[in-house]
Amino acid sequence: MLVKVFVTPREGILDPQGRATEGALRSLGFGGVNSVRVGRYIVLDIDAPTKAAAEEAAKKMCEQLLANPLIEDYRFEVEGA
Amino acid sequence: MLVKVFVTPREGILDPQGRATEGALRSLGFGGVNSVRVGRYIVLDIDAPTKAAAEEAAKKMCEQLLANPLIEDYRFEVEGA
Amino acid sequence: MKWGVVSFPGSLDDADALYALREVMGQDATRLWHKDERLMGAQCIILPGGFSYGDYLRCGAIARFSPIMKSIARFAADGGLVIGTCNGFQILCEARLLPGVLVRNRSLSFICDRVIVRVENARTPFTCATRAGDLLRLPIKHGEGRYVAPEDEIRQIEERGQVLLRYVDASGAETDEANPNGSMHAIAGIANERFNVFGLMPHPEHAVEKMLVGGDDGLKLFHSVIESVR
Amino acid sequence: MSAVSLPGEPVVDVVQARAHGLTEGEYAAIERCLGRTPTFTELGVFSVMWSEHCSYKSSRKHLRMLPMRGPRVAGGPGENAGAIDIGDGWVAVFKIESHNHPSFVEPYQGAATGVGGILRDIFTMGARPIASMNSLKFGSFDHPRTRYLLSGVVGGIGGYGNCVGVPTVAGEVMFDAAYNANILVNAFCLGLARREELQSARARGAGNPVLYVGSATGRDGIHGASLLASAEFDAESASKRPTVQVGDPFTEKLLIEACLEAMKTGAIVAIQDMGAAGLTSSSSEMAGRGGLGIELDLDRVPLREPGLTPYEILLSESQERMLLVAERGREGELAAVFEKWDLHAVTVGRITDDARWRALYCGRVVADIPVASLSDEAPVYDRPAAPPAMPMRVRGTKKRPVAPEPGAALRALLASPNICSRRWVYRQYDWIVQSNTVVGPGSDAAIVRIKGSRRGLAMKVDSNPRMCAIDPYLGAVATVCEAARNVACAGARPAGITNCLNYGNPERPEIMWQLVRGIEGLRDAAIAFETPVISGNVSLYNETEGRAIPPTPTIAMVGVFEDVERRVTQCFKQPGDVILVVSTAPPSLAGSEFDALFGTVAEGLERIDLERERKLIEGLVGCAEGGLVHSAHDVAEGGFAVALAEACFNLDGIFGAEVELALPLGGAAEALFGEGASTVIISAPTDRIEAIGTLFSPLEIRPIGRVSDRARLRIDSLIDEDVRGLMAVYEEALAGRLGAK
Ligand SMILES: Nc1ncnc2c1ncn2[C@@H]1O[C@H](COP(=O)(O)OP(=O)(O)O)[C@@H](O)[C@H]1O
Ligand SMILES: [Mg+2]
Repeated sequence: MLVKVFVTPREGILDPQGRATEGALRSLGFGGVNSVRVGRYIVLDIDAPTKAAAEEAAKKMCEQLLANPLIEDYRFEVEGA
Repeated sequence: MLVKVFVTPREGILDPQGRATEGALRSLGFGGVNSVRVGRYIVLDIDAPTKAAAEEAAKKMCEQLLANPLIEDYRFEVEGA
Repeated sequence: MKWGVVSFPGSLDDADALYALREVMGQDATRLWHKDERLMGAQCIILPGGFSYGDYLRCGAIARFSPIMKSIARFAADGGLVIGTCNGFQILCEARLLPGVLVRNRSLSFICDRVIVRVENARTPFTCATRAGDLLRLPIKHGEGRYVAPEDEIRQIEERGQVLLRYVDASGAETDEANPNGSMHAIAGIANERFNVFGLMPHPEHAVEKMLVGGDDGLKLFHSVIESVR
Repeated sequence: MSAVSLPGEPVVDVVQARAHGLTEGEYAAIERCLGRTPTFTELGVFSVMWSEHCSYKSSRKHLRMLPMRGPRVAGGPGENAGAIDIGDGWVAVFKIESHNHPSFVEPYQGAATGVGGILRDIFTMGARPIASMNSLKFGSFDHPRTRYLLSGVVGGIGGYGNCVGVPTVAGEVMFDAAYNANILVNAFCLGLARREELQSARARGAGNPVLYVGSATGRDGIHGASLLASAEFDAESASKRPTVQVGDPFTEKLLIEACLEAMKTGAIVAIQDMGAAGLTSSSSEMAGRGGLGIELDLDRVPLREPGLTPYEILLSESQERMLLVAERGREGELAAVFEKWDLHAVTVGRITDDARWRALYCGRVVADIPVASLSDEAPVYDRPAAPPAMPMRVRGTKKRPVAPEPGAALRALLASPNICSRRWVYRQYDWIVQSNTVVGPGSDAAIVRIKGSRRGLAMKVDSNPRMCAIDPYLGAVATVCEAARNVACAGARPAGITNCLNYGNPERPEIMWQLVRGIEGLRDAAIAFETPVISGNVSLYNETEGRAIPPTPTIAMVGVFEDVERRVTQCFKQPGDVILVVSTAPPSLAGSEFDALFGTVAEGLERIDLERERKLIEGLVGCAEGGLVHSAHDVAEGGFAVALAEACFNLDGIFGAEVELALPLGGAAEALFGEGASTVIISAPTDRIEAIGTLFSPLEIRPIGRVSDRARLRIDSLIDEDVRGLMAVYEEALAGRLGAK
């Protein structure tokens, strides 16, 4: 099954990369950019008997490895099968 | 409007980060992990008169800055308004 | 005394730490392999700098799960001395053996330079051979050394005197320019609540010989540990 | 035995050969040495092995004139990198290589994989890489792409080098409009080995297994966009072919440790990295050197994705891969070492005694070629060379007809991207790791110590395209002189050279002439300094829309210290010291940074008297060994005034200089800002003047002033500047222009 994980910097936690990207976009002449947050997008192909099982596994993976709860929020979607 | 950009390593391009994450998940005892690709997830809040305009802008931003067309593919979704 | 230096895949400064301890300070130091769980009777364990697992995903996030880390967590829980420099610091944070986390430098680029740090708390096993207020000139080399933690946590850390080293300028003053990576409160090194686990971004193991670019101010930190143990 | 094309593969004929970049003559030669039409796979193999990049067909004849042997040379010519004996049983293995085009296409990955490639050339020799340098040429600073390329390249060099734990200790950066459409990225690496531990890439022992270790093979860097058009069968796989290779420094680090450990078992007979033309070149070259044959079983090659054709497997340039020949029966021993480092060694073939290079795929022989025809018998050309009607000049746009007054000119030069501090660059490189760096970036040459010995090495990479543009011979000589001088100023005795020859299209007689004259200059200077050229690399076709880069031979010089405590650095240390100048010839504004900035009409170059250059080097080394001087600094870009200012920039306490040159008002520019000549600025206690003089004789040493503790730099009544002000200009120029902190 296809698991898509979205990891984003916690609200309130500084996001230098986002700020730099914002600046770069402005200097490229893009107007009306209010905010930019840069996070990670992780696509996993895993075997799981059921969607529920896949979600179970994805949650564990995020909590243990894929995201750092101190500074990051995560969200995931399970597709297919 | 909210623009969500998903940047992933191009098909056929080496993804060392994905490989390392895959290995780590295995050694953490997660079975049945077939593949992992690690990319970037960028969330922008931009002003745009219409959804079409926002999409127009998002495409430009991806091509000019947010993704490296030589080694990355990108996809985006526009929400709100 | 007996030291243990851990080698993870991608560790770089492990060899340098071993060289500093053995050849320069005449200490008894062994290399600890990440797949191993034995700590070989080490009295102080060093998690070295480098790019464990390529620093992929997040610095230290993968190394944290190595077999040896279980033993080290137990060792620390029993009050054993643990020092993490640079990547080692990042690993200790990821492993929650130290509060907070290290993120991309403010400049977003890797920085290799010599900085000045001020000793904030000299009543710890890692700083007892120094005096509070002492200035040390130490090398840094990292892309992700910006220390961040929730404000309330930082406040507690400060109150308990867990901040051991702070970036300052040549006059000993805290200035924005003197803070190379934008760390909160200019924090360069912190200890845990029990003061037996110490993490710092500067590299004392690269500051043990006058002849080399790093100078030798790092010796003071190693000597502190040696004194505290005897 | 004959070989077969696979179903669906394009027909092989002259047209297909041309699409592969082979000439009709070359195609005929291929048919001759096979006695038949090549299979599609064989055609691909020949096309890469006979390419300029792999075969050196345009330069080989001329490279033979370089002095490659000498008492210190401990191996090299013919191997992956050269080695010189540095005493106490140690050898230094080093080489420089270009990664120009990939870095122009994708600066970060291009530069990163360039570093990775040169590292493998070094540790494949059995040497642990201990220091890196790089030479970078970008377009004019104001060119729209320059900043992007600069930060990408510097980021890539740091990203890779820092992660493998090899310090980047020196380099050079130049900006010039001549490189707008073709930047240069030359990467140098030096490794250390015990003499008896040197490894070879010469296959031995028919029946010995061939092992593959490292990253799996993907479709990276397979050549020939042109040919793909003609090959429908892989139009689809072609679309999957990345045009850019991504480096994995983490795997490289594991390879370094694992290979060095595996070598200690003694079970490795031969080993070579898979560089250009990957599996094909490494396998055929190892077999070729041993006069043996090799058979590859392509079904066993680890693949990153399914469905690669034999053609793709053989031509892939995926990074971080090594090929080695093991002693029969000891594969297990080696596999165990690699497993320890989470790497898998796979047996993909064996050495044969029939001197043929054979590739099998699904039970079919897809290539069967005489080994020699892939290496030694590759074509060699003696291309016509002729000087151009008019010498080409690299020129800055004429800013003003007349230069500003000396003080302003000095400040302008110190702020020039070609002269100002490179701190913004080397701050992004780890120059500390491995605990050997005695002098890092920011001085004339970098210095590393050799652990467990008193010895040390000094190294510097230099180039001088502007002089080469005026006179490719003198320019090359001057470049070697500068590199030697940088090393000798540090107090080390120049011991060996590696070089990277960056030129345009050799099929044009004037480019070929530049190349030949450049090699002649390198030869003459190398002979004069008794510094053998132990390795190198040639990068041709550096041109865009018919406009070639200026001839750019990049020279890396390595010098040896018997006692590294005898080192010298470039900045003043003692107020009251006398400032001495030693020079081999009068300076000239031709091709100088001053010329580029202010567009003065510069005359031709002074001829270079190599005997006097040798004396200068001898004198510098003598002064260091005798501990006679407090500082020595080479006069390079920006001339005397800039070098004098740099000597005042001592980070642990700024000094000043009081200098009397008795220059004529007006025509002082030559003396203050001229380049070309070999000139050094020395500071020493007054009572040493005589001793120093004898060491340099017959060169004359000129006392021109004193080091002062007042932070002012004064030359006659022409220049009187505050050193801190100058230093601020020098330090902040690059970061300032890049809008970074
Ligand atoms: N790309 C680079 N990487 C590392 N160090 C560099 C680089 N470019 C310049 N440097 C350092 O900056 C200093 C000045 O460089 P350069 O002008 O080439 O020296 P020189 O004038 O003696 O030839 C040297 O110490 C050199 O090693
Ligand atoms: Mg130079």
